[in-house]
Amino acid sequence: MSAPANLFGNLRTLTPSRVGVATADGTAPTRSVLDFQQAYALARDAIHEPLDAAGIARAVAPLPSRLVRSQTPDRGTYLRRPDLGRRLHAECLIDLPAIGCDVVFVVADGLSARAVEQHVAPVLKLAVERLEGWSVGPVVIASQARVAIGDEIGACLGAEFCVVLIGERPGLSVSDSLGVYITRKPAIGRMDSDRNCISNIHANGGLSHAQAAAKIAWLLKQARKIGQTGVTLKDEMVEGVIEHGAV
Amino acid sequence: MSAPANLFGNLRTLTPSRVGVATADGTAPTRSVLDFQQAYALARDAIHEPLDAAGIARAVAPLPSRLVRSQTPDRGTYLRRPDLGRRLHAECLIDLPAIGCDVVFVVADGLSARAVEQHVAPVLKLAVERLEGWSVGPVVIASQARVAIGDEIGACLGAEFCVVLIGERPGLSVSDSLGVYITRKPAIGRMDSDRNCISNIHANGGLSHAQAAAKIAWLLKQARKIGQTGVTLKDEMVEGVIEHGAV
Amino acid sequence: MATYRASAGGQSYRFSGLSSLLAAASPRRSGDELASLAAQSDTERVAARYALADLPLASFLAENVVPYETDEVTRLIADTHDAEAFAPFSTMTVGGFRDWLLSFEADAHTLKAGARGFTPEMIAAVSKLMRNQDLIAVSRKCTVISTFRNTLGLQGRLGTRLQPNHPTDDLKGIAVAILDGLLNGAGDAVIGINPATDNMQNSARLIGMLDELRQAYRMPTQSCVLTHVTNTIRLIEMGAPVDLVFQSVAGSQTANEGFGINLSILKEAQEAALSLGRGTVGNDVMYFETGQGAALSANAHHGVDQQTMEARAYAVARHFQPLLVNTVVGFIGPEYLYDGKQIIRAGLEDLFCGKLLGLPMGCDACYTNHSEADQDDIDTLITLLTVAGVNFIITVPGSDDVMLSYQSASFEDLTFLRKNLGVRPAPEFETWLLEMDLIRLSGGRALPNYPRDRMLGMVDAVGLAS
Amino acid sequence: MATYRASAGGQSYRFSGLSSLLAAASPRRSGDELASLAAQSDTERVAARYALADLPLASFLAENVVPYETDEVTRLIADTHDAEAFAPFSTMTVGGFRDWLLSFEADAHTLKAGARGFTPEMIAAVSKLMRNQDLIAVSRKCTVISTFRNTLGLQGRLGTRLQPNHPTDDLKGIAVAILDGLLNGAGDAVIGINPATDNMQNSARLIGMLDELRQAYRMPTQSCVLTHVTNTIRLIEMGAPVDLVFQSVAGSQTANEGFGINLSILKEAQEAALSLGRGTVGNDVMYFETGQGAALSANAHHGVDQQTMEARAYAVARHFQPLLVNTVVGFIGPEYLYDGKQIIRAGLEDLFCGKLLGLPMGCDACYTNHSEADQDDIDTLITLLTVAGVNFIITVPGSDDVMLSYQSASFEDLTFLRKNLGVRPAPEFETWLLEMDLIRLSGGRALPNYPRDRMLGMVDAVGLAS
Ligand code: B12
Ligand code: B12
Repeated sequence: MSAPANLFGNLRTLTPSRVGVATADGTAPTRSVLDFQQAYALARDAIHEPLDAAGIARAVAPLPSRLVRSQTPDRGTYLRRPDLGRRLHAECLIDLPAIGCDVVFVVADGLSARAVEQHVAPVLKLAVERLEGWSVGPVVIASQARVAIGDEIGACLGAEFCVVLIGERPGLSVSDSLGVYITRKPAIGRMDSDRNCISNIHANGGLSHAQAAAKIAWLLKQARKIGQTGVTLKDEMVEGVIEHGAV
Repeated sequence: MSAPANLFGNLRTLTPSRVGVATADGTAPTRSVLDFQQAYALARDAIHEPLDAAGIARAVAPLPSRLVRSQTPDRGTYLRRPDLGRRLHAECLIDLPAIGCDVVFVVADGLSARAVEQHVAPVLKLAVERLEGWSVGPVVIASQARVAIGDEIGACLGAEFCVVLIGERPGLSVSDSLGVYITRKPAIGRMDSDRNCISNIHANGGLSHAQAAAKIAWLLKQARKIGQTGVTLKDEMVEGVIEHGAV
Repeated sequence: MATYRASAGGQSYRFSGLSSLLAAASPRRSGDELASLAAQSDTERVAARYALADLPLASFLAENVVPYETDEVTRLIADTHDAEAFAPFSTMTVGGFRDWLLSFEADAHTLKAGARGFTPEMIAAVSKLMRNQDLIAVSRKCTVISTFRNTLGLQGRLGTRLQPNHPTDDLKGIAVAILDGLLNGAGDAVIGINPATDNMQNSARLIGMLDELRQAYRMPTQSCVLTHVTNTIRLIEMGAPVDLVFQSVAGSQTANEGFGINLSILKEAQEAALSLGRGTVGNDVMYFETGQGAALSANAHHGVDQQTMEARAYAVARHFQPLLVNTVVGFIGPEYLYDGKQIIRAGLEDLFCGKLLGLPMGCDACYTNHSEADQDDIDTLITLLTVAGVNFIITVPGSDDVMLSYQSASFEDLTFLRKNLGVRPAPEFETWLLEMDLIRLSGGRALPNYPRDRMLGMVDAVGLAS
Repeated sequence: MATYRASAGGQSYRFSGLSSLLAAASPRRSGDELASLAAQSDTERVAARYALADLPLASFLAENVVPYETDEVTRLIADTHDAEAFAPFSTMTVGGFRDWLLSFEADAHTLKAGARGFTPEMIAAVSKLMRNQDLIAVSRKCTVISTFRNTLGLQGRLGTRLQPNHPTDDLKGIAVAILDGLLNGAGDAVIGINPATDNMQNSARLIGMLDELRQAYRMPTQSCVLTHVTNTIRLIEMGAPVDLVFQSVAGSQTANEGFGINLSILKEAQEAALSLGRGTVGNDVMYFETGQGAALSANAHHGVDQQTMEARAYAVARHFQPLLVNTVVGFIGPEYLYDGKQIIRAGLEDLFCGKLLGLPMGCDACYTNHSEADQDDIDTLITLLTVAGVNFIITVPGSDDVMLSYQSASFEDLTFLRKNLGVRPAPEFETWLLEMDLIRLSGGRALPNYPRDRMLGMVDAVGLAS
């Protein structure tokens, strides 16, 4: 190992980033190249893992849940046809009657079923706890789904707010990162500018379950106050500043 | 058009090559780039055209023929699995009894069914005419086949010589070029060094049917004389020097 | 809407409207297939190119691919078109334009003179007739210089964005990544953080930290926190030391609305940043990112192929005299650019279109783990881009962005490019690197450790400041 | 046969024997899949690379991938191994070797000194741990010079084979193609015809024509008719003016037998050509072509992956001090290299392996119409190869070889490379081109027509001579 790499030794613990890779000659050493390739192989595998929807349903209980799927027939198609991943399969509509509620939580596999399995249940539980007085619809667990599937689901159920918890694309350092997308008056055709996002919920130096839940609740309450989600709803939550420390 | 391109005008007729392409600035003009791409699209189509084996059988009549196929299930597999294209499908063996003959002609689609359809019948007819006194086996028409399938066919039939007429890979300027491969004592496991080859039989400035037939006959006769095909059989045919002229 | 006809391979084809002609002439691409716009066969594709080659460039002034009435990007393109600059090209066909671009006549000077006469659609069109080498050769001839605290885009120079993202925006974590980049000589284009959260206070803190570091080490470069433009406007109002305003932009009004922006918001932001007068060498204050597929993803592509939409995004960008524009070429996923080949091609197209339209064009040579690409493709693309004279590339520690979850070029890749293609950093930044003993101009052996030791303090300093 | 173990992604794998380890460590490739040798998953591939990285280079001296007893190529490799040259590397692992190759210590001098100490298997092994950029960076550092009537392989130079094939070997047709190449400044590596027929008289005629042309125009280059080596031996006996002896070679004795050759035939041919003493600057008289897949195609790969077999072919080549060696990288078809990505990678691997083993390595950057590649991939590959310091590339009129039916680089591509990467022809040939007014060193505007007019006579002359 070359000197600068050693110097980085202690600093490396401050970030999950691949810092201090370069040798004294400025190139990436064999070890780091192979570690990178290993991470790559694993990330690619993660994308194809199927969602255990029934398991999620059990995990979120006692909250009631519904299992739905998008119009995507398989994973290969899912990757190439986001349009299909945004729409409910026709046969699922019947399970989503217009009950009306303040908020519906939609759990979507997205690009990482693992993220959903690791983080959804605790985040959901903590968030619901903070939403006292809100009527919460059934948790809708959607397979082969994209963020925008929440628009159709929320509209069907007649929810004022839709909160989609979705597996973000796996990276080399974390393949179970959860993202949250909050949309007021969900309806087919909503734009991303109509939503707010909370990202990087995971245990490898990301946002904790409690932090995520707190932010979901803050954003929902603020959104209700100003009657808006999206770019006009600014995250000015003071506790929102994340505590800093070791990773 | 730039000056040097014009200068090439007359010379271009001397070769099917894409000569004189460069503009005065040394780059390929749009027209030639698109012509190239058109030719590319056509060549790629040619590879996938299926062989009309029955049509070939009619065309080579009154010579008797047998239709066989390789172990390749489809064209996609054919391209990736030359090993399968070299072997007869088991169900075809019964059609190839050990009759014994001096020479068997095998017609194989190879990479260009079009070449086979355009050139096999006349070349075969002219070649057989020149082989007076030779016992000629049935013409075996093989689909999804490679050169080496002739080894198995020839061995089954007990032929002393096997002459495979096969579609060469389509290029941008000619997609119906026929190749001929001659092997003495055909048997599974023969190497390419055991064969002789005649290539580029086509009408776009290539070898004529008559020339090809003459060379087949010359090589067969010489091979019988020295008891060998392959690198030790040299093409010293004097008429083999092709007449030169306009393309 | 005009109808275009052409034949190829003995078949004749018709294309109704410029949009379908442009789409059919595009190289095969998953995004256009997703949008059902792609040619159905290679021969149809060639036919479309023949038709396109014969089309006068002026046709693009006569027919809009997105309606003028309902789209402010189209209006921007039409209303700011410089007829005088276009005059020399007014009788050329698209095919003739390609030949001209490849000729000796097209040089840094004539290309610059033409830029405001070219519309994005013209440039997208001609790119569809070009091979990879044509895109490289023409991009290389085209020089676009932009300035803030240093001079970017000079010939023989390659800038880098140092991208030190962290999953929770931890200041020390970010400082370590910045240190790593600087030790490898990266960061002249910008030190730019994508904040993990949208929290305003958090962004303010990041901006403050970047500015402190820059001043402490007297770095002749600029910083940026890539939050939403409306946030940055507020941050400027709050008095944050903002160098550059960042925003993602796309090629139609609707797509931009999907990003929560429009031209007047961008104008407002530019004016706010200009008012701070923080540039020293110059005052190009905008930083834009684009990428094929964004418009289609927002269902805001108006039946136009993704590469033409991308070029239209450049028309948005150039209106605001940016310091930096980069396509994030393989960032979204396989639904728009399926594999390494499509990403490489798109990267070269984007560079070409951006530069010809007069943008200081960079590229984030990248891919996601759900597309069929790997680091070999990035090696290939950054080499080609550097030959093609890209203004800057994105670099992240070890190629792995731990927050955005995708792979790009690394700091080591920059060393590879400098060693093997002889490119150098922006001159002001180069002087600083030399002063700090962080690079050796000759290439040469490894550097001594003392400058590195000296800079390690950076991370501690950040700890104290926060 | 040793067993190697490693784990990746939480799974452990074992590989029995060097061959299966090397194969599993190879990048995904259709040929290795055809041979049922490829890794079954990406994690298995990485595991194999970890194992390979820890393997001492010396292991390759202890275990032969093809048996010594039955294979003369293995015997050649083992018996000519230079232990002294290997000494500095004798304690390195394959992974450590990669790091050394990328270090400043590895330069033209040390690489040259090591070449005879490296076996093809060592070099193939280390290439499997390298990214595209590593292959480029190391190839570029490695200089191999060869000479006949000019000097090939100097830094900053790019040679070209001018390949003027014709479907019936028509002399005038060939002359037109040669003229075209010369007008574009191609042909310093060799003017080399693949004869359509194997007819002896025909080859003699072609050799005569090439020699006449060369003398008439005093071209400081060499010619070659690429017929079978046994034919060339006879032609030399017949008194034909043979400059270079050509032959395709492969990496095992059986594969070479499939080509109708063995080492003693090659020796005989080399001696015959040397006896003619036709070189002026030097006397490297052999020209070899290789290409991944040839051994497998002949079922002569002995369970070894195709890239390692390819490197073994280089051991055959280097024994005969060649002027030229080139991989014909995408020539055979998709069963060995499926698409542009595999072809590009293989091209870089072959260049790297060839150069490190001490060969004057060129590349025919090419593809067939049944593989998934196109001219964009060739643009990409020739750009990368030139950055990587390839000794020469193949050029054919308009990229289209009308006899061999495949596509390669064109004469115009050479102009692209010269303009954009600053590479120049072999010095003797460059002087001649300047004298003939066929190039301008500065790049600059188009050349006047008179030198071209003067050279048009070439084609008529050929008509008279025949
Ligand atoms: C891919 C991506 C994009 C793509 C989206 C297009 C597409 N088809 O995917 C592009 C490049 C266009 C993009 C743009 C922007 N993005 Co974005 N993006 C991502 C990324 C890397 C992955 C998202 C993902 O995996 N989604 C899961 C898949 C399965 O779901 P999907 O339905 O296919 O994806 C949808 C959402 O991802 C959504 N989306 C993407 N980005 C954003 C941002 C916001 C604020 C919202 C509400 C929605 C949204 O667009 C997709 C299509 O509808 C995340 C980072 C991460 N690690 O997750 C950042 C991220 C979500 N984006 C972010 C930002 C800030 C933006 C921009 C606002 C930047 C800007 N200043 O303009 C813009 C505009 C977004 C908008 N309003 O449309 C931030 C959000 C921060 C926050 N907490 O609010 C993130 C977390 C990255 C970051 N930290 O900078 N983005
Ligand atoms: C591909 C090819 C090769 C490949 C073959 C490997 C493979 N798997 O395909 C490689 C690069 C290894 C090769 C090598 C040689 N080839 Co070659 N090759 C061709 C090419 C371009 C296409 C053949 C084709 O499409 N076949 C049809 C497909 C469908 O059948 P296949 O079963 O897949 O292919 C088999 C045959 O093509 C055979 N084969 C290939 N070349 C040769 C050459 C001879 C003499 C023989 C007997 C067989 C043979 O190998 C393949 C596998 O068994 C032709 C030119 C053309 N336009 O056809 C030249 C061509 C056939 N080859 C030629 C020559 C001279 C050679 C060499 C002898 C050169 C040399 N001096 O070493 C060597 C050695 C050949 C041998 N004895 O093995 C000449 C033959 C001239 C003649 N009339 O005899 C041709 C016509 C090209 C030329 N004019 O230079 N070749």
